[in-house]
Amino acid sequence: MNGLTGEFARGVVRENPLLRLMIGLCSALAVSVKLESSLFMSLAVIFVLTMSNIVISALRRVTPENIRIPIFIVVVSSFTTIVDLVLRAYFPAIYSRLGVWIPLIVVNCIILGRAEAYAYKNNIIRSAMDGLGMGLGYTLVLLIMGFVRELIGTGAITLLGATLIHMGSRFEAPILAISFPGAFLAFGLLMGLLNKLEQRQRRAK
Amino acid sequence: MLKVTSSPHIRAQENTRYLMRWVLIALAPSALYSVYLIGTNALSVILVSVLSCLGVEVIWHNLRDGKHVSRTWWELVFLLAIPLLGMVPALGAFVQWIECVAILVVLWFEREHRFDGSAAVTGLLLAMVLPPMIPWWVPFFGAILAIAIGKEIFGGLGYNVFNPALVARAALLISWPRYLTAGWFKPVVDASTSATPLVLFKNRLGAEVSAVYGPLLFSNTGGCIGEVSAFLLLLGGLVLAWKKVIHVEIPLAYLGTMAVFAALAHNDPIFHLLAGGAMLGAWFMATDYVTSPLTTKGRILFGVGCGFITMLLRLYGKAPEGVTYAILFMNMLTPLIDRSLRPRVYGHIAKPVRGGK
Amino acid sequence: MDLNRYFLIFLAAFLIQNILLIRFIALCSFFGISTSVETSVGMSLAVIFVMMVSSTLTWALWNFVLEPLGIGEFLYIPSFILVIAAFVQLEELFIKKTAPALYKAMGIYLPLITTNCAVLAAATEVAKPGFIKLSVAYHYTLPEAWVYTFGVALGYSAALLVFATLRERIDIAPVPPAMKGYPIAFITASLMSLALTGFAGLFGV
Amino acid sequence: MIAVKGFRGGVHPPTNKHLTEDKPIRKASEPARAIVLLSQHTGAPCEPLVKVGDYVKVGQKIGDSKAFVSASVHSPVSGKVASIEPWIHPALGKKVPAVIIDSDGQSTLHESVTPKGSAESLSQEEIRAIIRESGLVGLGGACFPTAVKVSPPKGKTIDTFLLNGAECEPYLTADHRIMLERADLVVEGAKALMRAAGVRKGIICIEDNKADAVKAVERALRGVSGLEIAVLPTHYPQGAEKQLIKAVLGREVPPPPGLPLDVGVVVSNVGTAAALATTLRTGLPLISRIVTVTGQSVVEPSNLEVKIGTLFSSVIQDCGGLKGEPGKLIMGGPMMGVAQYTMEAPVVKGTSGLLVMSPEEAREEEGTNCIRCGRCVEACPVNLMPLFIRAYTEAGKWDMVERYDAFDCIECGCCAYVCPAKIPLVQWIRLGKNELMSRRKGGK
Repeated sequence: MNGLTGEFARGVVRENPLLRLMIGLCSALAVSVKLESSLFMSLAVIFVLTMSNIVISALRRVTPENIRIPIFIVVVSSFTTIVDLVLRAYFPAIYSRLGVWIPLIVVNCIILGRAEAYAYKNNIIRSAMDGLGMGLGYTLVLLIMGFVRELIGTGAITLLGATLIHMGSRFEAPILAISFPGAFLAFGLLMGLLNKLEQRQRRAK
Repeated sequence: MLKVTSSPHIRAQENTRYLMRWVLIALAPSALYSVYLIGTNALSVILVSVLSCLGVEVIWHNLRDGKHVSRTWWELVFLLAIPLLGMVPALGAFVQWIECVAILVVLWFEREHRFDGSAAVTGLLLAMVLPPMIPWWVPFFGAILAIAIGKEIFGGLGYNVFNPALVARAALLISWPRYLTAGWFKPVVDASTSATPLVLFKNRLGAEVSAVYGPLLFSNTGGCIGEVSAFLLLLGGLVLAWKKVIHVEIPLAYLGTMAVFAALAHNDPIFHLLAGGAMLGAWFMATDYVTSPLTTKGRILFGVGCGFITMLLRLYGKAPEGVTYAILFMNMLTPLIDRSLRPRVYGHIAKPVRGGK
Repeated sequence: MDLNRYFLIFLAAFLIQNILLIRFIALCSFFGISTSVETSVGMSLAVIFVMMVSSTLTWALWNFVLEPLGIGEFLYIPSFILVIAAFVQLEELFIKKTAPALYKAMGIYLPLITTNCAVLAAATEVAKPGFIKLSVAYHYTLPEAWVYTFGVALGYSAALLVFATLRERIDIAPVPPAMKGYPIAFITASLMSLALTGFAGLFGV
Repeated sequence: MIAVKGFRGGVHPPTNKHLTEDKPIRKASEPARAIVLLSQHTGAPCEPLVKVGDYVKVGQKIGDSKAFVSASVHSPVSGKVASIEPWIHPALGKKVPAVIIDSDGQSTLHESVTPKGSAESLSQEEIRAIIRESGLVGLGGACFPTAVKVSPPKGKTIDTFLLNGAECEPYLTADHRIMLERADLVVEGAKALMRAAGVRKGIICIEDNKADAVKAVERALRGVSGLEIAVLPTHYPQGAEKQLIKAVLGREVPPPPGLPLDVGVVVSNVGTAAALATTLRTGLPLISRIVTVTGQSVVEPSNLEVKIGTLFSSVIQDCGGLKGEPGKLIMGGPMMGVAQYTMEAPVVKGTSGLLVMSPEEAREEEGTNCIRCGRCVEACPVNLMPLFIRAYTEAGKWDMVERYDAFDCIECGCCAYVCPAKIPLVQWIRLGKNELMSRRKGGK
C-alpha cells in the first residue's frame, strides 16, 4: 500500500491509535458507554485531528523547532475550543454527557502525537489523509465499543432519542457492560479477540 | 532402571488436591445446613455454581491445550444452548436442573480431565456469597465470570490476582443489583422481614440487633446462603486451621481488627463478627493462598487491612456489607505487600534490596 | 477551616473518584509507564510535583484573571494547557541546573507530563469545579485546591504503583497468547476498578 | 548443658532411622578392587603419585596436590595399580580420573603408618600437618578439606568450635553409631581439632532423637574441660553448618562467600573427629568411613565401615543385596543426597549413606501450578522465597533471580519437600544459580 490511500488505511488498521499505538485511550473508554456519545466524540476528534494536522503541516516551514510544542498546543486548543463552543451551543444534552472529554481533546495523545510524528514532517494533503485515517481508526473502535456496551448494558440502542434496537423485556441487561470496570473489560476482550483473529490469519498464511 | 531426579527424594504427603478437599470439607456443614434450612433454592444455586465452574474449567483447559477441540466446542454450544429452553413455558421452572444434568453429562465425557479441586472450591464459595432466591442463571454467569475472567484468563490456577469468587460476586452485584441485594433467605422465626441483620443495622433499626447472637450463630437470620450460621463457618475455619490448611494469622487479624474498630466506634463487636459475610470472608475468602501475601507479617497486614476496610464500609459506606470489596482491595495490594515485606535473608544484615528492574 | 471537608475532598480525589480507575483520565501513561515499578515511582514523583504547581497556577489564573475579565469560557483550554506546558519546560531547565540528582530521577518523565491528561484535568477542576464531576465542592479555596490536587496526584501514584506490581506478577504468568501484554493489563485494570466501585458512597462521597 | 536457640524454618520429615539405628558398625568385606577417585573433596583435584603397575600398600599416599585447598588420597588396599582412568563420580555425576588398584588381599601396611601420639602431646602445627597428610575432609558430606578449615587466615579469631553430631538427614545413622560406639575417639578427635584451630571452647551438638549417643558422649567427656554438649530438638536441616551455628550460638554467617569463621566459628562433623583420632592412634590416613546402607529395598540395612573406593554394588551385596528391582539409589540422605544412575560408582570420602528406594517410593506425583501457599517461604531456613526464584528462573528474568538471593540457597530441599504442588523447587533454583554463574563468567 502506498500513496494517499496507504496513509489513510494505515491509521484505520495497522496503526490503529487505540488498539495498536495505545494512545487516546482515556476518552475512548469513557465515552464508549453509549453509541451516541461515541459518535459525537469521534466526530469531534476527527475534526480537531484533521484540522490541526492541516494547519500544523501548513505552518511546518515557519515553525521554529524549539517552540513547536507550544505552537502545536495553541493550534490544537483553538480547534478544541471551537468544538467545545459549537457542541455547547447546538447539542447541549450531548455536550453535558461528553463533559470533560471535549476540553481534554487538547491533551489527547493522538492529536499531539500525530502533529509531532507526522504533520510536522509531511505535506498538507498527506497530513490531512493521515488525520482522517487516524480519526477513522479511532471512530471505528469507538463505534464497536459503544454499540456493544450500550446494547448489552442497557438492552437497547438509542440514537438522538430514537430507539434503534431493543432486546425485548425478557433481556435482563447486565449493568457491568456500561460500568467503569466494564469499559476496561470490554476493551481488553476486544483487543484479545483481535489478537486471536490476527494470530489465526498469520497461521493461515 | 535407577531413577535419577534432583534432591529432595522424599515429599510431604499434602498436595494441592488434599488442600482443596479440606476446604470443601470445611465448607460442607454450612452448605448442607443452608440446604436443610432453605431448601431446593439453595441446592439449585450451589449445584449450578459448582457444576458450572467445573464445566468452564474443563472447556477452557481443553481449548487451551488443544485437546478434543471439536468435541469441546460442541459441549460449549450444548451447555450455552440449554438456558434457551427457559423460553419454553412448560420447561421454564426446570431449566436449572436440566443444565445441571447437562453439565454432569459433559463432565462424564471429560472424566479423564485432572481436576485440581480449585474450581469446585471457587464454585462453592461463589454460591455461599449469593442470596438463595435468585434466578438460576445468575450463579451460572457468575461461574463463567469467576473461572474465565477471575482465573483462567490470567493463566489458570495460581496466577490470578483477585479472588475469583469475589470477582464474580462484585461483577454480579454491578450487573444485576436488584437480584443481589434482595432475595435473602427468610428466617423461619421472624417471617415479617426478609432483610439481613446488616441491612437492619444500616437502616438504624440497629438498637435491637445485638440481641440476635443466637440466630446469627445458629441460623434463622436473613442473608446469603453462606451466612445462615456463623457457628458452622467458624467450626469449618477452625478445622482448616487445625489441619494447617490455612494460615490462621489472616482470620485472626481480620476479625480482631473488626472487633477493635467496632468497639472504638461504639458498636457491638460481637454482632459485627457474627453478622454478614465476616466469618465466611475471614476464614475462607481472605485465606485464599493465591491472592494473599506469602509472609506472616504480610498476612497480618493483609488481615488488618481487610478488617479495617470491612468496618469502614459497613459503618460509613452506602451498602450494608463491605467484606467483598475489602478483600478484593487487599488482593490488589498483595503483590505490593509481598514485595515490600520480604523476610530478611539469613546472614544478610539489612533488609534485602527491593526487587524490580 | 473545616477539616471534615478537606478529608472528604481528599478521599474523593484519592480513592473514590480515582483519576485513573474510575475517571479514566491519563490512561496512556497508566498503561505505558506501569511496565516497571521503578519507572512508576519516578513518574509518580514527577506528577505529584507538577500537579501541585500547575493547579496553583491555573487556580490563580482563573480566579484573578480569566473570571474577572469574563473570558474564561473561551480561553480556559488554551491558557491552562499553555501554562502547564510552559511550567514544565521551565521546571525541566531549573531542575537540570539546580538538582541534577532529582533530574536524573524524574527528568525523562517531565516531557511526558505535558500531555498527561491528569495534570490538565486536576488543574482545570480546581479552577472550574465540576469539570470532572466531583460532587464535593462547588468552589475551591486555594488550600482546598491543594488538598484536592494532592489527593488526585496521590491517587494517580498509588494506582500506578499497585498496577505496576500487579503487572510484574502477571508478566511471568502463562497468560493465553492472545491476551498477553495490553489485553491482560486491561482485564487487570478492570478488576481493580471493580474493587474500587465498592467504595462509592463512602462517607456520602 | 547449653541453652539452644533454634533456627527459623525447616521441616520435620519422617526420620526412618529405626532401620539402622540399633545396628552396630561392622566392617565391610575387603574390596577385591579399589577405585580411588582423585577428586573427592572441595578444591583442586589431586595428581596421581603412582603409575600403572606400581605396587602400593595400605595407607600409601597415591594422589596429592600443591594447591592450598585440597586433600590427598591414599590407597585403601595393598596391591597393584591396574590402571588410571576416568571413573564415575557419585556426587558430580560425571567421570573424573581415578587410580584403580587390584587388591592382593594381604592388607600390607605402608611404612608411614605409625602412631602419631595424643592430642595433648602434639603441637598445633604438628596436628595441622597430620591432618593435611592424612587427607582428612569434612565427612558430613561437604568434603571441605579439614586442614584448610583449622587454619584460619591471619586476623580472624575463632572462639567456638562446634562438633556436628546433629545428623538431621532422615535414614542416616552413621554419626549416631560413631558417637555411641566410639565416643572416646570423637572426644579425642574434637580435642585435636580444637588444638589445631586454636580454640578453647567446644560444643558437641546432638539432636534429641539420639539420647543414647548423648549419654555415651557425656560419659566420654567426664574429666574433659572445654567441651560441652548441646542437645538440640530434632529439626531438619539442623546439621547444615549455617543452621547449626544459628541454632546453638544464635549467630548468622554472612551470605556467600561468607564462612563460619567470619563469625568466629569452626564446625566439624563427629565422623571427622573420630577419623582424626584414629589417625593419631594408629597412623592410618583416611582410607575408610562409616556408611549407613538403608532403605526398604535393602535386605539387611546396616552401618558399615567401608574402604574408600569400594563399589556401591559390592557394599549393597554386603548387606544381603536388594529385595526386588530398586527404584532409586541415593548417595547420602533423602533430602540432599544425589540419585545415582549406576551402582558401579565407588564410595568416596563424602559417602555418608546409601539409600535404596523401592520403585513405589521413588514414584513422583504429578504436580499442579504453584498455588502460592507460602509453605516454601515458611520452610526455608535461610528465609528465601523459593517460589519467586523458581518463577523468575522459568521466565528467564535473571536479574530478578539474583535479587531474590538465589545464591544464598543451601539446597537443603525443605521447600520442595513441603510443596503441595510438587514443584522441584531445588532443581529450579540450582538451574537459576548455574545460569547466573555462567552469566557472571561470561562477563555480564
